[in-house]
Amino acid sequence: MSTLIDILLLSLMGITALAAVRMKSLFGAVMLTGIFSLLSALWFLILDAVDVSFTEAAVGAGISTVLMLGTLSLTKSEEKTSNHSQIIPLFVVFVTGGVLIYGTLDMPDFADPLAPIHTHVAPHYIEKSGAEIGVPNIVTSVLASYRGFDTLGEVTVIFTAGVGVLLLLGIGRRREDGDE
Amino acid sequence: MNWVTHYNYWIVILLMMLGFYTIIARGNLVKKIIGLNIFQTSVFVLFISMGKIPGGVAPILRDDPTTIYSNPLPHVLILTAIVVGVATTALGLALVVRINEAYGTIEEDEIHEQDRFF
Amino acid sequence: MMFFVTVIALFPAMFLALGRAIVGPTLYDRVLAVNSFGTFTVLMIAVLGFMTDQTDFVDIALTYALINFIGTIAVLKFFVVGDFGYEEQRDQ
Amino acid sequence: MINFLSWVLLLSGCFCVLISAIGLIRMPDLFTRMHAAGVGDTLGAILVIAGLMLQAGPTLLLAKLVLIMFFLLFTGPTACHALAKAALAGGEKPLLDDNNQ
Repeated sequence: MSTLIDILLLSLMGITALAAVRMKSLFGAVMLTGIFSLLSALWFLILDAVDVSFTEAAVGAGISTVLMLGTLSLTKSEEKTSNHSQIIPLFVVFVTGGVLIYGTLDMPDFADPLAPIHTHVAPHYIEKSGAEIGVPNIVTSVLASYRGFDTLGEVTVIFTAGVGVLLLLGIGRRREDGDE
Repeated sequence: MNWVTHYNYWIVILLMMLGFYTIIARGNLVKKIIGLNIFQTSVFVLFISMGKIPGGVAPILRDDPTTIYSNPLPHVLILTAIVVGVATTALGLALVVRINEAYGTIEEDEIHEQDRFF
Repeated sequence: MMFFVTVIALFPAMFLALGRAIVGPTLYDRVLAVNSFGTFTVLMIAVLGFMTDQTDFVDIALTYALINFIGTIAVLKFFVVGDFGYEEQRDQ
Repeated sequence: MINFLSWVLLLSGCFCVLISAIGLIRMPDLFTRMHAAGVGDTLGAILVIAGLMLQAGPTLLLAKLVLIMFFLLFTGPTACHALAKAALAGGEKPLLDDNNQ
């Protein structure tokens, strides 16, 4: 029953991505990226990843779309047709895709409860984290306690990116204004 | 193996191919970043779909001891990846804005054309 | 069963809204399609929560409804003003 | 009885949502599409949420569903109105009947 929902949703995602890639108007492509984020958030929700879905909706559909629209307001909004040969990129892409499809033949089935990913580390977190950390949400306890240094690294990455954006846009712009 | 149990992998590969093609074949820089986003999302979908257990519920502890929870580890990894991904997008878009200020265009061909004279 | 029927009935609506977002022709058509699509997503999340007996999903549907509205208004402001209003502040 | 009412509300909600989506794709110009999408979406969303409210029973869940319903009830028409205003300001003209011009 839920297989039908999965297949319909994944097909919608594929169609949206295809349309976003083919769209010449960059505004239209950004709008379709927003729809794509909503769809992927919906798919994460179906797969029980509540926190991921929440983040994807706020970050993907919200912040990314606004950032891209802001960029478009400062640059051009129409894509020019490229006159390059498309054969080499298509060849590379199809070879990569073919290799990956060959790789999926060995992968465990979708939602297989005996897949290796479910047997190794996760049972420990599911059984013990309630007693060890005391937070009902397992994702929170792993993110903030068991893997706290990973999150610290993540914060460092975001800080670096923020500094980069400020250096690229904020400070240079202000100095130009001061000179004029 | 039949096509229903591997359909998610095929959509992941389709998304990956679309994003990869956009990154290497399209000249427009904003389009390249859109391709990068699609590529990223394909990886997210791959990870999250591996964590699903049939009949499982979201990994938030309940009083009932017989509850089956989905695997929380991919959720943690992807939560980090999404936030890092938006930082990357913001940095890339800032670079696009600066390139547009310096060259007056966001098409790769025209940027190469102008670079040839220096 | 009734929730399943509702979810399946929402899919054609999503396909049609996606079609309008792809075809265009104006930017406003696309914004309208995205807005409708967001509403369908909110409904689908709420119904899915009831279908799988995880009623926490309703919280997420609430967030989505707000994000969708704010996103639409932000995009429209962008179309009318041409930016998000920083230029005016700098001029003053 | 409650189940039957919920079925009726959910199905009529789906019907409205589907009609609004068909209007979105079939109508000839922007403003008629906006009419179809704005009206149909809001009514359909409210009917579906009302159907869910009957299933929720008097709990905290009901309060959340009421909140969602109110948000959709207010934001749908507001977004549509803002869209129409932006489209008019952006130079889109409604399609008029030739005889009236």
